[in-house]
Amino acid sequence: MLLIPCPWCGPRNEIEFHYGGQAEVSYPEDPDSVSDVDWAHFLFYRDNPKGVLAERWSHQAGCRRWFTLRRNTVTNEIHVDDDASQAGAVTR
Amino acid sequence: MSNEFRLAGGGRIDRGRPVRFRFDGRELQGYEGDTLASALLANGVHQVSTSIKFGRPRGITAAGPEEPNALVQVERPFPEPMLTATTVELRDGLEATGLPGQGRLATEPDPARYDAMHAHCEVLVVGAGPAGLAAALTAARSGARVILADADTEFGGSLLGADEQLDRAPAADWVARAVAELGSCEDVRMLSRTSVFGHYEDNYFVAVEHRGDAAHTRQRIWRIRARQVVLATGAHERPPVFAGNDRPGTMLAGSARTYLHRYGVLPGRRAVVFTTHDSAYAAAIDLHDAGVDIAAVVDVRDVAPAYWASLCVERGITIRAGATVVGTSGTDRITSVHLANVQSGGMMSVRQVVGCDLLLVSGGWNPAVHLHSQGRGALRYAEDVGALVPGGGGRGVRSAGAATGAFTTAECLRSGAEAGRDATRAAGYDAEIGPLPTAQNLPAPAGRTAWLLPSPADSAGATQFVDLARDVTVADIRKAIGAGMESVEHIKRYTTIGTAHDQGKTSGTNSTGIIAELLGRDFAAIGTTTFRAPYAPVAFAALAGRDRGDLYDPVRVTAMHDWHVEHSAPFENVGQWKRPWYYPLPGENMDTAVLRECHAVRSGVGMQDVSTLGKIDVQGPDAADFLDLVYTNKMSTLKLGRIRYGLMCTADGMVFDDGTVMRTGEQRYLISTTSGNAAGVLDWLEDWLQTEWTHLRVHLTSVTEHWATIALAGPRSREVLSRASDLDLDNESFPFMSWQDGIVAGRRARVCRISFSGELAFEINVPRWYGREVWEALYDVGEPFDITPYGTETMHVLRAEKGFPIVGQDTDGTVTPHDLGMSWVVSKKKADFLGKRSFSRADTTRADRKQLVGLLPHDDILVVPEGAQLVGTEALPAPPVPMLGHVTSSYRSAVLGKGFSLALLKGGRDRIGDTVYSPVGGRLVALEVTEPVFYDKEGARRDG
Amino acid sequence: MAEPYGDSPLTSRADLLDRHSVPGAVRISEIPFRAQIGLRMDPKGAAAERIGTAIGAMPPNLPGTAVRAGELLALWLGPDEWLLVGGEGAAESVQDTLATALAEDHGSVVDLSANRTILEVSGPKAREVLNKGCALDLHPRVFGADRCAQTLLARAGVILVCRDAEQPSFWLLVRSSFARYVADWLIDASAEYAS
Amino acid sequence: MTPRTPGAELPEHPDWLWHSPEPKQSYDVVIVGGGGHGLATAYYLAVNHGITNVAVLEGGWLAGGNMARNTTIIRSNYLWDESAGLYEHSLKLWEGLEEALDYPLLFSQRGVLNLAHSLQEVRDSVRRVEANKLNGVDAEWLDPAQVAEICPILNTAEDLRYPVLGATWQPRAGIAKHDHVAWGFARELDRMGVDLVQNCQVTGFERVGDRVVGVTTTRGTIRAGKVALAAAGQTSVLADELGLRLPIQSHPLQALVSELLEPVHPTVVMSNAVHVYVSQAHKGELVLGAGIDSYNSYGQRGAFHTIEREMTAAVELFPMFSRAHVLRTWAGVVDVTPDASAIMGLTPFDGLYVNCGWGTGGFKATPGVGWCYAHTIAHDEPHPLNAPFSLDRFTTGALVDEHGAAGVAH
Ligand SMILES: Cc1cc2nc3c(=O)[nH]c(=O)nc-3n(C[C@H](O)[C@H](O)[C@H](O)COP(=O)(O)OP(=O)(O)OC[C@H]3O[C@@H](n4cnc5c(N)ncnc54)[C@H](O)[C@@H]3O)c2cc1C
Ligand SMILES: NC(=O)c1ccc[n+]([C@@H]2O[C@H](COP(=O)([O-])OP(=O)(O)OC[C@H]3O[C@@H](n4cnc5c(N)ncnc54)[C@H](O)[C@@H]3O)[C@@H](O)[C@H]2O)c1
Ligand SMILES: Cc1cc2nc3c(=O)[nH]c(=O)nc-3n(C[C@H](O)[C@H](O)[C@H](O)COP(=O)(O)O)c2cc1C
Ligand SMILES: [Zn+2]
Repeated sequence: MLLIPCPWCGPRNEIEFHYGGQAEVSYPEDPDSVSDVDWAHFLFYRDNPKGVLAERWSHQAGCRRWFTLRRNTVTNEIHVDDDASQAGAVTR
Repeated sequence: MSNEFRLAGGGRIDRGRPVRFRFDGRELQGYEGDTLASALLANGVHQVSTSIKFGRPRGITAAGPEEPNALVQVERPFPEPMLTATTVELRDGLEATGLPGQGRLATEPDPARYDAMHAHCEVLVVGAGPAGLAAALTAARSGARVILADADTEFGGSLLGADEQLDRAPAADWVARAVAELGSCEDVRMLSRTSVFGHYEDNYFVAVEHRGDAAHTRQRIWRIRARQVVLATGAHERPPVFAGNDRPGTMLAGSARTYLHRYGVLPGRRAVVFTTHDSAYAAAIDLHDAGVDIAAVVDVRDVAPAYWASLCVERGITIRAGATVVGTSGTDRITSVHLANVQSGGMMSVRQVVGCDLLLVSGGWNPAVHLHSQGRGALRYAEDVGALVPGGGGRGVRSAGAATGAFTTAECLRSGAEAGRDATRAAGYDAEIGPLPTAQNLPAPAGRTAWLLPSPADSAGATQFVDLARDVTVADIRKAIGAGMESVEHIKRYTTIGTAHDQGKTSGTNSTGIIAELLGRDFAAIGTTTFRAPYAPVAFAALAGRDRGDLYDPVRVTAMHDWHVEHSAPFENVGQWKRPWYYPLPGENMDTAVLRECHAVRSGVGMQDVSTLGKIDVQGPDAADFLDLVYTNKMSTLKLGRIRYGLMCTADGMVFDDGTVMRTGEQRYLISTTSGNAAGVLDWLEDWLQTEWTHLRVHLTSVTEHWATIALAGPRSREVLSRASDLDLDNESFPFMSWQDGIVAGRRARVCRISFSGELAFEINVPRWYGREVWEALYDVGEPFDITPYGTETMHVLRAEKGFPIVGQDTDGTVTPHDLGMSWVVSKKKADFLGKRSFSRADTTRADRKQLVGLLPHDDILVVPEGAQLVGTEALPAPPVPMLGHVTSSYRSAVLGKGFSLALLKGGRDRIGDTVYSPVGGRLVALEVTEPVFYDKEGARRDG
Repeated sequence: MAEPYGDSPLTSRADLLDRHSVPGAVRISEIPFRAQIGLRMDPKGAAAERIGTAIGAMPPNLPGTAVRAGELLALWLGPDEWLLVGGEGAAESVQDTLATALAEDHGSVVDLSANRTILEVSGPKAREVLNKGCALDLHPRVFGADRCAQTLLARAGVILVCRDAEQPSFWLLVRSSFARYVADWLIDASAEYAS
Repeated sequence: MTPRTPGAELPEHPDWLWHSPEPKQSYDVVIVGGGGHGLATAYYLAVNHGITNVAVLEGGWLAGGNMARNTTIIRSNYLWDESAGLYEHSLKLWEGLEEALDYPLLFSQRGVLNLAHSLQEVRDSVRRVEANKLNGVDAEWLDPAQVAEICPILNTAEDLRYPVLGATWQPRAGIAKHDHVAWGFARELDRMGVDLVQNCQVTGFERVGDRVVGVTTTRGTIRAGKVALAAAGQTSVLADELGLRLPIQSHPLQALVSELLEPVHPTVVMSNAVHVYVSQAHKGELVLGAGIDSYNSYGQRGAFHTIEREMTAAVELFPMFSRAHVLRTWAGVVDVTPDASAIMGLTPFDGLYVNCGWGTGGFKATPGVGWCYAHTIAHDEPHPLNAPFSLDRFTTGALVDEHGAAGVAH
């Protein structure tokens, strides 16, 4: 049961959250001009590193806000940004 | 002959409270405070069961959860499989039998209750021996919140099973004082009988509290989140591995001490003590002083430890240094041990047989590093301990006491206090180590690690048991290595070593040592198998807790639920919701009830509870733009007061949800979702809004449960509603796909003209607390029209007759709006919307995609089962048979007078008019492919 | 005057809750029909000031807190989201006040009065009962009076408000369809104190 | 007390299994990953294609990945033709595998029940059964009474929160002893001269242009005519070395066992809706699993609430399990694809082949994978059975979506 730091509500148990996978995958500016291959990458391909991953979580059972955090996928250690204002910033 | 091995005094049992119990059919007696094992020993019973593979007699070897041998099945008060006699508390009426391998589950329902409790603390201390108590006291005195958990029935740990002095008084006195002080601290929670069995991320620990069969809650799972943790879990004594080491009567030396001091039991009359370690001498001395004849202390080391040797000499106890046990005799119980001298080269000389009924053994101690390791803490092989000790690396977790390889009480107290202080400080509290009790000045115990002991009679090791629980011997390890295995993990799996109930608590270190020795490698190079939760077995039911029966998952009900129950509706589970399925009248089955309900809606009027549909309030200057992005069709052009059907796709172009969109204000909409997907849609929309289209000023609010919603459907619905409402309901003033606010049955309501049945229909929304009242009022005013409540089944038939697909039933995540024949709902004008780009991928543009069509069986009375497959030929070829699609919805239609279906069919729209076939009940039936709309194709009926 | 109401989600459980409350340990009861208004707005915007003035106190900006504003209790639900709880029948006037104060600024005011009902759990064992299903640290130092949180109780989402830390008393705002489940769960979790 | 000896009825392992050779400098084929798939592939390369100058490189101990930690369910009743083709081929191979390997695999065709708990699950189940029959896969739809007959300890009461409305039944499905399978392959491979190199972690690739010609490892560089990836949950890490992105995500999947119990559970029961699956292994332990943990992880461990929820479902469905004990929990690292189907075939690099994405259900495919992957490697072209499982389906959109319809994952 990870203890996930919601930038708003503070640390809460993992079960209150919804995992959203890799962060910073943005919707193509103009999908129509994107090749089939690139579109497939947007839809289906996500980083899967063994190590630190910047990922999206939503505090589903709490404030319902999405946020980004960095977590080590081997140790589950969460790297909370020193800059608190950054933590609240949302990216896809 | 009861309790002939029980001393007249001493121990922590309550002699005033005798307890009767049965073991293997024998009526026996013990005392409150006994374990089943101590009571059996008091009655002279050593053999508890036979072994799993070889059927050899097996006895009690330990006094705690590390017991590998003494497995019992509890029969009463309630059957429970595979417990260790050493951890079963003696209770009046307890019945148990010895268990030779496999446990037995009860066939009757378990009457007990189980639950869970969350707890938080600054410092969690696991284990309440001297180290744990010292840690807890240090932390508690700082004012920090402390949880102290111990698996045992009493706090004190090893101190309860020894006769050590603290502050020149029995150690138990200090324990009592420590416990009293802790008990007086407001923020200290003391959990005895609580085994901490799992260590998870961020100091999340799970424990099981055994509250007893009589308690309201038999077992409770504690879910503990701790800032800092001290693991003071002690150590398990390690049995040496020698020929015949499994004979009942063979017991860990420290455990024998525990039986003596804690339970007032003499585990035998004449004992041989066999050791590689100093700690066994204390057992020899204590047992001697209690009246046991110590036939010899056999020490594999060339020189006996001076301090202990002198105590033995004082008592006339013979020490055989440089000797080893090479075999044992006895059938149900050990009768003698065979000794030999060991020369340094391993050569044997001078053999001797010594009669005894007890063989006490010690091969040193294994620190209980399980919880430390579960939390990814590193382990290090400590040469002097001959076992793994914590090697750092835990986050906010410290070990103390014997768990670190500290084996004197003084050291344990000090390391516990230090760990307690450091943990408390790390948790942000001021802590100092207070005065600690003075322990006796005993020499630090030392030992020699000896993995493989020589045994001329059994040089292969066939009777040298490493894992008693799994009957694994040195010979088995040799065989695994002989088969080519070198990894401890392979050898574990080949031999099953360490995989029993005890998870190798007494065998793990030995097996690594033996493997290392056989392979000629270092212990550290071989390492250990992985420590995994649970530390000790936990009952399934304890983990299931309160989430059972009706509480297994929330039952969600609407405002009208009780009315449906009163009108005998069976319910369909839709997600967590209960929805009325149909309303059978006396004598009706589902088919006849549904036909009647359908008929009522098509020819008169019906009413349905549709409160479960998801409803989301969408507000903001950019609400229209947002909806244009998430629906396939255009919503921004929707006029105030009007309603539009909408479809949502995921970005891969597959249908995700559908519903209606009402424009309720200049910048405000109310959208509906399918019942099962309401939360999913809201999350999905929030996701895009918050993380992608952050420039859009839109707020989403779920209002699903604010409203109760009643559908009135059928040609006479207008008449019914007009009798209960002030609204002008004719087609001009209240056209199809519009909404109005008005009064219905005396309550303010929002009425929509939408129809899922194709008939004239209204949906009436009132705040939930008026739901039942308005429902009943409509039912009453509808009475003259024979108003008929209908359930989800009828709703499905009616919508299928109209060819309206249900997301999730007529789609399966591989279906586009075009496949559904709903291109009309896919905007060609909008620059973009979710799913659009995917419609131009190679696979989504294929002409032979599966498309939604209707099917009419040639045989009028047939209703093809939902899920039936479709093929193109009149006769079935040999498999694999090419399949064309499948039936997604299928019902008997009251208006058609026959069965009909919806199906997804390859190139379906081009096949309209063709015949396809479906295997049904062993034959192939012919079906005509039709348009998916079966009824009122022109849509004339919706206006009444 | 408040309108007469129909059935609250727990009308049919009222007796049961009463019977299963354990004097001296835990009391569970429904507080039905309270006005509950959802408010969304930019807390830094001008509208926030106007709303603060209109209702008598600024809706709290500190996560997890509740503020009493006149007759209202304003619960922080998210960085731009609040739930205002008022007396029976107040929904309309509260909405009007908020909508007027919001004026043309981006924000939303939604009547959610029937969306949730309120369960009050009080008594010396209240915290313990709640902690059987709620993972939050409810120690008075951590979750004192006027703390609120959206979280889980067993398998249901709830808004938990500490009304009184000394004489422990909590509100659970529960969605209507889950109310019976939560009530049944509380009854089950309190049963041990009756024996 | 009659001594029961549940251990004794199990077959003894052979006295010889495999060597631990030093890796040679070069091989015709190097297989990365010594799990079931890697071993089976090497086996069929040798047996079907006569290629034996092969090394299987295993970073840790042989078959210590998901092969050592799966719940051993074998079935072929998948929905789509593509899946049914591959899994049924595999099941047929299972039926002759014990003999082929001359090793007791404890392959037990005790049948698998997939429960349906909602009307939609009933529809999906019937759909799958009908498709299975037409694909030549044995399958039946059973009503609750028939389910109870096959598995009497299952709670088929109507008042269950999510009652059992029926089940699909595949009689030829079952379980096998995972370790024995790996060791059976390994023994044959060792006999045929294939090098099984353990503690040999592949760290990168040797390339000439777009051709992969070898691997770098913790035991030196090894040249190879062809390199075949069979690294399950670790595949992304390897592919990253080549800048090759794959549509897989690695998640923890947990399992657990009880103590040894007298035989109570005659078959295999899987429930997707309440998320639990259970069988009783030969020694007598109940083996249970559930769904993946939500987030990516290479940690070989999961969260405890997953286990607690799984126990809730287990006790609801099998009230008798109430006082059984959890003895051990563990997790593997499973490679999950967007459509819950595997990826097997060619890559943009010459001489590099990929097999991954088996997620929570690749044990049953072990011999089938070996057969098809060996063909793909030997002929530089996919076998017809694995052609639909190419990487480019994600570009064209021709997914083999086993989520919605087939539901059950394992
Ligand atoms: C808990 C659990 C339950 C499951 N239940 C079932 C089930 O009931 N039925 C079913 O069909 N399937 C099941 N599965 C899935 C199944 O186990 C896997 O799909 C299958 O084992 C994967 O193939 P494999 O055996 O080759 O993988 P693995 O055994 O994981 O093999 C991959 C090997 O590659 C090695 N490796 C990785 N990287 C490198 C490198 N760089 N260099 C060298 N070696 C490397 C790894 O160490 C590993 O040994 C389950 C999985 C888990 C975790
Ligand atoms: N003479 C020797 O060689 C020798 C060897 C070992 C220990 N000892 C003595 O034993 C004592 C060790 O003190 P200590 O405090 O380190 O250990 P301890 O053995 O006194 O106490 C450990 C306590 O931890 C509990 N425990 C262990 N695992 C647990 C779990 N997972 N959950 C809940 N409870 C758990 C046990 O029930 C036990 O009460 C000292 O007095 C020491 O002298 C002596
Ligand atoms: C089918 C199966 C049955 C198992 N039975 C047992 C068992 O009876 N006892 C046991 O301790 N472990 C058992 N295990 C689990 C292994 O001990 C081990 O946990 C698993 O292989 C994962 O390895 P690891 O825990 O070393 O990482 C079993 C595993 C599987 C896959
Ligand atoms: Zn939050």
